[in-house]
Amino acid sequence: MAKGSPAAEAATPPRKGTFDQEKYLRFYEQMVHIREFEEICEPAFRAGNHGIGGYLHLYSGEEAIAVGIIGAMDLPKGDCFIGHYRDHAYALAAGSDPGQVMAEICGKATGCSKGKGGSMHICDAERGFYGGYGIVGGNVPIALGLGWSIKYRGGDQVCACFFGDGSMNQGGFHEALNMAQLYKVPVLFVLENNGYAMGTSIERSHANTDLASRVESYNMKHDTIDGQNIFTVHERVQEIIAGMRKDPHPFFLECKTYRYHGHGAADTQVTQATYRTKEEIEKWRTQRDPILIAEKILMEAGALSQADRDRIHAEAKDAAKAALKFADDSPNPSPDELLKDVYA
Amino acid sequence: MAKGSPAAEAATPPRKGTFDQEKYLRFYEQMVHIREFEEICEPAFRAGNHGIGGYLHLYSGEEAIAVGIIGAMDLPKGDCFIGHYRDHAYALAAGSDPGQVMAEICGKATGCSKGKGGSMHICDAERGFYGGYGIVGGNVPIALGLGWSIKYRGGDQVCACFFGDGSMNQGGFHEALNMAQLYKVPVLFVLENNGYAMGTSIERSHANTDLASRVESYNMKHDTIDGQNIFTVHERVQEIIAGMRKDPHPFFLECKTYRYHGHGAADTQVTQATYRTKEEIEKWRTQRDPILIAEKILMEAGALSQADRDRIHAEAKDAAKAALKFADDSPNPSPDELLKDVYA
Amino acid sequence: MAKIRYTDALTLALQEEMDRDESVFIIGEEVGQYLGTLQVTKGFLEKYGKNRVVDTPISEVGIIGTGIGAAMAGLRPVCEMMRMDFALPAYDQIAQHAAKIRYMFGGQFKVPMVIRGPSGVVNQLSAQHSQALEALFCHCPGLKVVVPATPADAKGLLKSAIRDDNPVVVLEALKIQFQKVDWWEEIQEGLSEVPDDPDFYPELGKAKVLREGTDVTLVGYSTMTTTNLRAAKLLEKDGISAEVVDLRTLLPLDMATPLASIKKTHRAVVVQEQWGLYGCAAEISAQIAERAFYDLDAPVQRVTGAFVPMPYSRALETLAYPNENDVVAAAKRTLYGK
Amino acid sequence: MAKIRYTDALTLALQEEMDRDESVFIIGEEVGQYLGTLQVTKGFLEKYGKNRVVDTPISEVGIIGTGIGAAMAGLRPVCEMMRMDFALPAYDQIAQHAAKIRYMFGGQFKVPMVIRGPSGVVNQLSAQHSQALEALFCHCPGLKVVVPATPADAKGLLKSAIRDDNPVVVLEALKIQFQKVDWWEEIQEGLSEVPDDPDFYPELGKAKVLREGTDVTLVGYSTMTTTNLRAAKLLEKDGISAEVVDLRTLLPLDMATPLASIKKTHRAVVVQEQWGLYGCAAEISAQIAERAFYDLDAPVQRVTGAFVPMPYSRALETLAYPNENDVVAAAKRTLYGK
Ligand SMILES: Cc1ncc(C[n+]2csc(CCOP(=O)(O)OP(=O)(O)O)c2C)c(N)n1
Ligand SMILES: Cc1ncc(C[n+]2csc(CCOP(=O)(O)OP(=O)(O)O)c2C)c(N)n1
Ligand SMILES: [Mg+2]
Ligand SMILES: [Mg+2]
Repeated sequence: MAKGSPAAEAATPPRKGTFDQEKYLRFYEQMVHIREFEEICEPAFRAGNHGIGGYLHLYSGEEAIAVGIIGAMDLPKGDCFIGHYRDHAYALAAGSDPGQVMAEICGKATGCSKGKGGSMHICDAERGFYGGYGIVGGNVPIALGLGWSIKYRGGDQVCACFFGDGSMNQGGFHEALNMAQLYKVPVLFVLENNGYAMGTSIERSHANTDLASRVESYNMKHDTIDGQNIFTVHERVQEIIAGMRKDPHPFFLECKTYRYHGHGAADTQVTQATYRTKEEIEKWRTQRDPILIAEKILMEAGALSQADRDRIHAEAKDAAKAALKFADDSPNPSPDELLKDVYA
Repeated sequence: MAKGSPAAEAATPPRKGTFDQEKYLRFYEQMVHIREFEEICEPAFRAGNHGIGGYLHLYSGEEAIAVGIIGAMDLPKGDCFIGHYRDHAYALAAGSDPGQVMAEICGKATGCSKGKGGSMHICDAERGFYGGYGIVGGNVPIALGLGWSIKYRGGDQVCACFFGDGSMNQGGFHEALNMAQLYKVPVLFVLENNGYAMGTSIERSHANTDLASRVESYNMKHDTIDGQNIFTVHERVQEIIAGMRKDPHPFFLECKTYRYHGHGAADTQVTQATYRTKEEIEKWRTQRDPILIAEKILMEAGALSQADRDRIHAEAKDAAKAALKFADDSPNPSPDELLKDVYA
Repeated sequence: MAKIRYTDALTLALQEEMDRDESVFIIGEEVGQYLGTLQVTKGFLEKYGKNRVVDTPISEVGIIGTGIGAAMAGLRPVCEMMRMDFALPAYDQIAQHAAKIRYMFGGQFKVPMVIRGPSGVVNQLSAQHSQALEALFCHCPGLKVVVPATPADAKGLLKSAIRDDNPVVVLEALKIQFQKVDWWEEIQEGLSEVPDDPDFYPELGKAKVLREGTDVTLVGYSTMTTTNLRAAKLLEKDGISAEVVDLRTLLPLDMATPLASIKKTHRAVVVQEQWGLYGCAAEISAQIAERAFYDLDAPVQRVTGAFVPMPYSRALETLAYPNENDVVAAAKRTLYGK
Repeated sequence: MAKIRYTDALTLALQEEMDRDESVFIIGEEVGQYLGTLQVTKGFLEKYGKNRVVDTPISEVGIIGTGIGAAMAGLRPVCEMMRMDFALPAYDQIAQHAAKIRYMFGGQFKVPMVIRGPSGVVNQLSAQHSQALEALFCHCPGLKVVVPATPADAKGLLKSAIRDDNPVVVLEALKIQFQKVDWWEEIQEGLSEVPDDPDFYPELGKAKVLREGTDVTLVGYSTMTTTNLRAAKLLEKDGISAEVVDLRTLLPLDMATPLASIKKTHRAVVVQEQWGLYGCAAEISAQIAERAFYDLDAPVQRVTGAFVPMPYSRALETLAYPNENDVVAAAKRTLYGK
């Protein structure tokens, strides 16, 4: 039995049928690692002595999406993905080195973007991660191009594009979705609907709050799922991707989710109070947490023991600390880096 | 009986019930005047000696839309409208002086925009015409602002915004429509769906070819009507506007229509052949012409005699010639106009 | 005269103008319920209501479009960009529409709107969020571009912008917005002083000599004006008397003030925060050389940011950004050559 | 060497590169079935098929985004803007994404794409369609900006742009695209000559002296290079020997070539089609004065368009646009003062 609150238990439907225990254990582990990674970023930012500046957007609460979806991709085969600024988890889910990701967040020379990008601009070309972007909606037209290149070459790969609910109110999003459908490019558009764009709720910003239905405007296939349950996410995405490989087309997948932290580091308790209650956060944390939900299912299936659970959590904490230490021990970019990489 | 082709007769449903004969006769007259105005522009452009340059987008075939809709507005009360570059008819339908409109097209000092705007940038502030714009989709966000100002002041006026099917693939269009619905601004979005954006058909550019349905993405009320029948257009718009006055909200009205001429003066017979057939044009001209359709109904109702018809056409031809003569007789803008009107 | 911070000056300006004129309203992301991303509009929603403090979706094109249309219809919208960088998705509305409407319709319409928001390099926001984009707005006939460097101008020029009958872009210097009163006073006494008079609003397009000097003229705007004032202090220690000209408005551009100064000093340094090539300092440097050719005793020196997208790492960011030592060095080059 | 028109040179360049490299494709409005708005891609759809000649909706953000993503994934997209003015709705994709991706991801990606289209004032297209927007692209580190003035460069530089591993904006001079061979030859013999060699592509960032002279240097690019050549002929009649420097690429900017010329002539006129303030000529003028201060015998003269949105009426348009007489007058000012 999971150690989640009774509420979490109630909210998790009993799991029917068998599943690939090894895979889901790995997903579970990844989610825990991502959580601990994010949770160490926050105090490191506040401490002020790790080189972290700018904004800092944490993924805690949304882990099942990145893990379930990137885990369904065949990266060695050339599948690829692209994200927005809340992007640490995308890299970690793809197996990027946590030290390099943390070093990037700390602006170090050993960072995945050599310290030039920071938290918002993580990437990993080798693993098909085309980067995190800071302009809301800015990555969506680029995803269209990534998908186009697959179609151009006649491959059966797919591209996933992660973005938030706020992106759907950017004009470029709509241009891209229309073209994606028109050209039948294999892009999986993944809406991380966490209910808010910064301090603005869906209700206050979308005239139509059934966000997935908005892509009917493009005749695009779509679905809405519980983004908190890794089983739901992964299984549905596997189906979708299989369909996309057979017959290239875009797909719009809305994942309902929630972010635990403020929008970014500047979104304090005080500012958060202008748009959401502590109770709401608490409810999601205890009843809809992706890690607790997975834990419960895995334990019920006998795939995870309490001891394993504790070990995984401890290892994840250590890994996060090690990543931060790696970053701390890394040098700043050397001054001659300033003028490099402007042009190829 | 109208002198239209038998096909036109077949396509025009018999008119049931009574109607305001005087009003529709005026509309008919306006449509004929607009047609003759547009038809004289074309040879004047080719002649090359009237000062007409740039692009020249003619409205022939689409007259019932501008006339039926602007005719439903209460301009003295503060209703207003805004259009795209195919804009001569908007001004003429609102009662702007044809001489000033033609003078603008000819780049003369007496033009409605002092010769600084040209064919694409006709306007008439006094009559609530906020101008024609050359950037596809560029006028739509501005219409949102016009509507906003009505709401801001608590008035019951409405604003009409005219645009083509091509506009719907511009991102800004989507931002504006979402906000219009969110704020419930009284803007009537009028889609002139003439089947093509330049040489690109709807089918080749919209993943969803049912264009009006696309605004369900914004929960916006919408309707699709025959844009060739002035009775249909005007009656439907009267209803819509009455509703908007009572309870401010946006509305999306798709008017199916057709343009007879090339997209602009540069779209020759040769280039038109890449995207449409002569037969298609001919079919619309003979079977779906807004003037012929109105003529038939008015004649059947006894509101228009053959003699009146002929007189109206002759007068319209003369009026167009007079407008061109006025333009020809008008001076060029004086050199000191160059630097004026950049700033207020 | 009260001594206040730059950010409070912005708040005051908006408040006074909204109190004065019912046609002024604010529209933008998080300006209302969230109390403003930088709290500039804190308390506004409560005070002025939803009609005049308008929260929007993340739709910059829609925000600017609303502003243009409302302005044409006689209102005075103030469009807040959460950061000025986010004006770029709406650049077409600004450059092709707001700026040109008056001219292309032969003067039939006015577009009295303000587009304002924080601008410039600050705190490792990196490439997409850390730039000073004034050059893009300055190259648009029909716009005015305002770059306040001091609390007084943050208040005064924003008020002038709101009262102006043209589209005015106000780039607010985020790097110095939250500096305390002491910080300002340390650079120069009186620098944080802001006129109380709600009807005081300076004319747009007038530069100002903030510090008099005889040996070299330091020309700048926005954050670089404070940098220049600091540099002038450093130069003073070396016995060099620097005059500091704050341009305040880049469009219209008042060159008479810097040219008059240079007539006296015969030497000029032009300083700009943003990367150099094709930036605003180029226009200023060019005009100085073209118009004060016979006054100049040495080539104009330009001090600008590095020609790179802003790097994230503090170590690199610092290098990309001009500081008072760079200005001092440039001033000395005008005096002693390389 | 064949003598051909500018527009045919563009077609040739695209054709040769598409023949050479399968990863090159063209995407834009009306490039395929309609045979190209200006027929530059006439016959391409038939020859290369739908995959490589892609008609799009009127969605510039989508077009540029497709280009960026495809380029990151290793293709070589050529994004056609029907007119370069229409790049503005997509300005954010260009300036915030294409230009910055390489840097902000620490060099992990290349973005080898071309954004090209007709630019400049022509035939009463008026405010929203008649401008030369190069300054907006030049102010973006990470982009290259190419402004071919001659048929040879229209071919050569477009080829170089396609082969370049960076995002390159190519502004094609619509005003002279359709000029006949004779027109070119009349201005200067050999001006319409285009190398046949499909593997000839000049290095980006090299200016060229198109006509030698000793008294004054005329610096320009795009349409203004032909204007300068005409002006040089007129000046010759008055016994003034003008050297004409064609910049060819504005980013990177080769100042060595004009500076070397000015070292000889001691006088410079910088000419630009677009309105003046904060335009590219400002950077060039500033650099000349800063770097050739001791070479200059007279202030640099800038000749530019009027600072107004382009008016429609031919009578006003002509006044807004610089011509060879303006250049002649400016050259004389450098020689004889006002
Ligand atoms: C064009 C643009 N406008 C505004 C911003 C500022 N901004 C950054 S993130 C954000 C909220 C986005 O919310 P959402 O898309 O729902 O993603 P989430 O943060 O919830 O994951 C805003 C307003 C921006 N980066 N880009
Ligand atoms: C942003 C932008 N892209 C491209 C163009 C060029 N252009 C002008 S009109 C037009 C076709 C528009 O078609 P539609 O909206 O259907 O209106 P219609 O001409 O059919 O009335 C195009 C592509 C433009 N003016 N603006
Ligand atoms: Mg969100
Ligand atoms: Mg159309």
